[in-house]
Amino acid sequence: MDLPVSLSTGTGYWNPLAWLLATVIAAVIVYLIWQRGESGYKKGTAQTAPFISGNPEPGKEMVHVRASNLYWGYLDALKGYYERIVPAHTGVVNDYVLWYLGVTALLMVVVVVFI
Amino acid sequence: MRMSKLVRTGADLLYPFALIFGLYIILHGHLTPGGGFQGGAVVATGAAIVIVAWAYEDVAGMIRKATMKVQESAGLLLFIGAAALALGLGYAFFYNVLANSGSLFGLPVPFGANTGELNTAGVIPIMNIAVGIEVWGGLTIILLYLLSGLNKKEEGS
Amino acid sequence: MNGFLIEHAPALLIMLPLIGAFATPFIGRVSPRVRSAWVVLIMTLTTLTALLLASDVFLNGTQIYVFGAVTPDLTVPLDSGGIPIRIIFTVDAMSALMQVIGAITGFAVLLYSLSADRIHSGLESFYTLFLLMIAGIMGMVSTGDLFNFFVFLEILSISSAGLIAYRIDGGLAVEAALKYFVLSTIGAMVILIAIGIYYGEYNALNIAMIASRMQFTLLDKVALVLIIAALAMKCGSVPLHFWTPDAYSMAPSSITAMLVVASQASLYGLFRVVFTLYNVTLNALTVGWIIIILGVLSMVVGVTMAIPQKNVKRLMAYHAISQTGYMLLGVGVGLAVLGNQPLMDSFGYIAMEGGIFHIINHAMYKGLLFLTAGAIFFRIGTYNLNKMGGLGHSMKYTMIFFIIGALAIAGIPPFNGFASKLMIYESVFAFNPVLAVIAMVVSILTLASFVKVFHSIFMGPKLPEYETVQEAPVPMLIGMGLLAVIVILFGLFPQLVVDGLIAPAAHALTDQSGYIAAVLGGA
Amino acid sequence: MFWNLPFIAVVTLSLIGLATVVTKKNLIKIFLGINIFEAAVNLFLISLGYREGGIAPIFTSAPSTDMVMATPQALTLTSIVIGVATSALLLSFAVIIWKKYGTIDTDQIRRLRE
Repeated sequence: MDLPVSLSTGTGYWNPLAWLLATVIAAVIVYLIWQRGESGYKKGTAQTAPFISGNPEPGKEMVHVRASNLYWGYLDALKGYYERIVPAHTGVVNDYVLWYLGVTALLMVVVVVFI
Repeated sequence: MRMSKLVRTGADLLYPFALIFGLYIILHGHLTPGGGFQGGAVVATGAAIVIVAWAYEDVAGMIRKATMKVQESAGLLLFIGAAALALGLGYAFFYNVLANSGSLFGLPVPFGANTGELNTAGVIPIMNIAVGIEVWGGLTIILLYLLSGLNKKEEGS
Repeated sequence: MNGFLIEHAPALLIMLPLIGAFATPFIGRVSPRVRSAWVVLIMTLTTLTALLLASDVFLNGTQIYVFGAVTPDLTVPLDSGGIPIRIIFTVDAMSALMQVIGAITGFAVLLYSLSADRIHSGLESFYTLFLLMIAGIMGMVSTGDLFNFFVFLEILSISSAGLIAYRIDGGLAVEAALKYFVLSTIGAMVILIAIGIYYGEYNALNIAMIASRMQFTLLDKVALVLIIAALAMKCGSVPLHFWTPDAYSMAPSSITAMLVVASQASLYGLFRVVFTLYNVTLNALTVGWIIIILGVLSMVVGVTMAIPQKNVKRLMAYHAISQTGYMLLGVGVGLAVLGNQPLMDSFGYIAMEGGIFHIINHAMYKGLLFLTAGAIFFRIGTYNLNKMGGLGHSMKYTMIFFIIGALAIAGIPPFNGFASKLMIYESVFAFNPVLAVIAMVVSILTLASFVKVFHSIFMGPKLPEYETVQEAPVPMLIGMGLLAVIVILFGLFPQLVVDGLIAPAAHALTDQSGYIAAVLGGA
Repeated sequence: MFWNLPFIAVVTLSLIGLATVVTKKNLIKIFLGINIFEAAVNLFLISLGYREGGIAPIFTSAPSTDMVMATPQALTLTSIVIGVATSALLLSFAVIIWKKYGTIDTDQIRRLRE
């Protein structure tokens, strides 16, 4: 094939089609291994029902983990950072203009005074 | 809210003069300072005087939003059309095809001190007229919308 | 006929949307169906013109269009004393690339919007403003005249502000539009001051003319800072990003996808000023580091602010800020080594190509993501992630498009985001390893954030309140599919895109003398 | 010094305008600040166009020599037109916010934040 299929990145190269081929081969291997697993598994019987220590299965809306419960640990670990950065987004338009003018002034000092 | 009778009569009297003066500025845009935007703004000021002196409900029947909208779009289309005319004749976009052509606004500009010849400058007067129509409609409709919005609030609060 | 079209394509690119916009109120009186057909016709013609012009520019080099001249290539009138006084459009490879981005995104968004925004009233004004937005973007990226750039910037701001406020939404959308517009008006006025400084100094408004006379005096430094700060604010880089999440989240989804392109037009303006107007006269290292720092701040703050968001569009808006950081980083690295030819050859051009490639990739996958968010909103009526769940059962195609977009933005092969990010990582690593590490960490956090979004929207059992939810309508799916196909194709054949579109754009951006010669003639 | 007077006025006006935008909490006052800033920019452009001894480029009843180039005036006019559109849009936003929120105090107009 004459098409330049691999992307040269200065120090290396990247060939998406080769990657795709490798992925497909890996998927086929995974499928073959999966196929060799236990197949005597009957749907609709007690075999597929969830076992929660004998308790009844909760309703569908109870099972779903909602968005605000995700990444609790991450947010808790970076609490100090978030406590500073989130209140900076005050929602007051005066503050936003002030940020803009402040950054302009800072850049002015850097560019005009120091070079 | 209506103003006193004196103000209302004064506004009615001023309206035609503002209209004429605005149209004069629009038409002479290529000869004297001024042009489409300024003239259109003067005309819209005439409408503004009437709107302020009378109440919105009184004026709404006289100066209608739908008409002004049509006027605004028509002015803009005329402007782009005048610019695109050159494209149809094989010149660059916005080229002044009518200047010195002898037809509409097509006389050559007289040299030296003179009193100004209205029938010159090609597509520039046409664009001035287009902009004048557009600004007239646009500014009036802005005033009408702002006024109608405020009225509803007063009823609600 | 073809020659006529190509010769006048730069003018047609703004003429067609303008005629379409101003005629829409008249045509809308006939019937909504005719109006939709009219808008689609105009947008199709604009897209075709942009593609035709781009193919010509990539084959034959920079194209000039002089407004109001006898012929479109008469740049310097005989009686003007050697100054190009007319408004000139200078379409080089970079401009053509941005036009293609604007045209393709605009076309996909329009198809999507035909069914997504059908429920609203006042659609004549909606499509008028939409076409004005297209005209503004096209004008901004093609113009070779600084004041003209300001005019198109304002056309774009005014129409965008009107469209952001379009869905009033209890005043929330108006609040977002107000913040956007106050900031953007002040920014535009500051840009006008800078333009006035150039005019006072060099007696010219033409970019090529000013570039050929550029001295980099004290006043030029002041003007440079004013323009960098204003355009960095317009493209939403931290710490000037505050309007972005508000405006992106409250606009209709179709418009949000266009706003992405609009902010990239500002990014283009920033690059154009830095590379074409100043080029090597400025202190490349300092200004390059300023842009790199803005980029790194945008990447980090954008992605960390995105993770705790509850509103899906607000979350995506913060990711848009974060991705803008990659573009600033890539091009900033290119700027920092500008003038140093060995370093430029070893990694500078690759970094710039990565940054510019990321612009087009970002427009495609971020547009796709905003459109999927809009499709979900269209069906369930909320953007709140806490209220969503289990939609993968009923909206399978939307889910597939979302996966494509999410994997692309997170830089997972084989989608297009990976290709451009890889170029940025490797070239930036050669410049400064710390920056590359930050870029990779941000990419991982992006993936984490989108896993959260994917889980909360599509995964889980089918919720009882969304029992009757159906797949999005076909026109919306076509709009999303168009962008998704481009995302996949760009991911599978990145080198073709880089060789064909990106490398010429990057070289056109750095080639100041070529730009000047194209306008003024000679060298 | 005297010839720099317009530019001193420009700087003063822009500072007044920007200070109004930053410090005032009333939306209408913020818009007025923006308008003052726009006026400062327009004054800047128009002062750039001043040439000593030049006359206005109007063909009627004037000698056709030493006319100034009208570019800064054209720029200013365009900027004024854009300013009118900007003010109109901002004021209509204020009207809608007043209708929906019942206030034009920027400290109250912050339902979108974080």
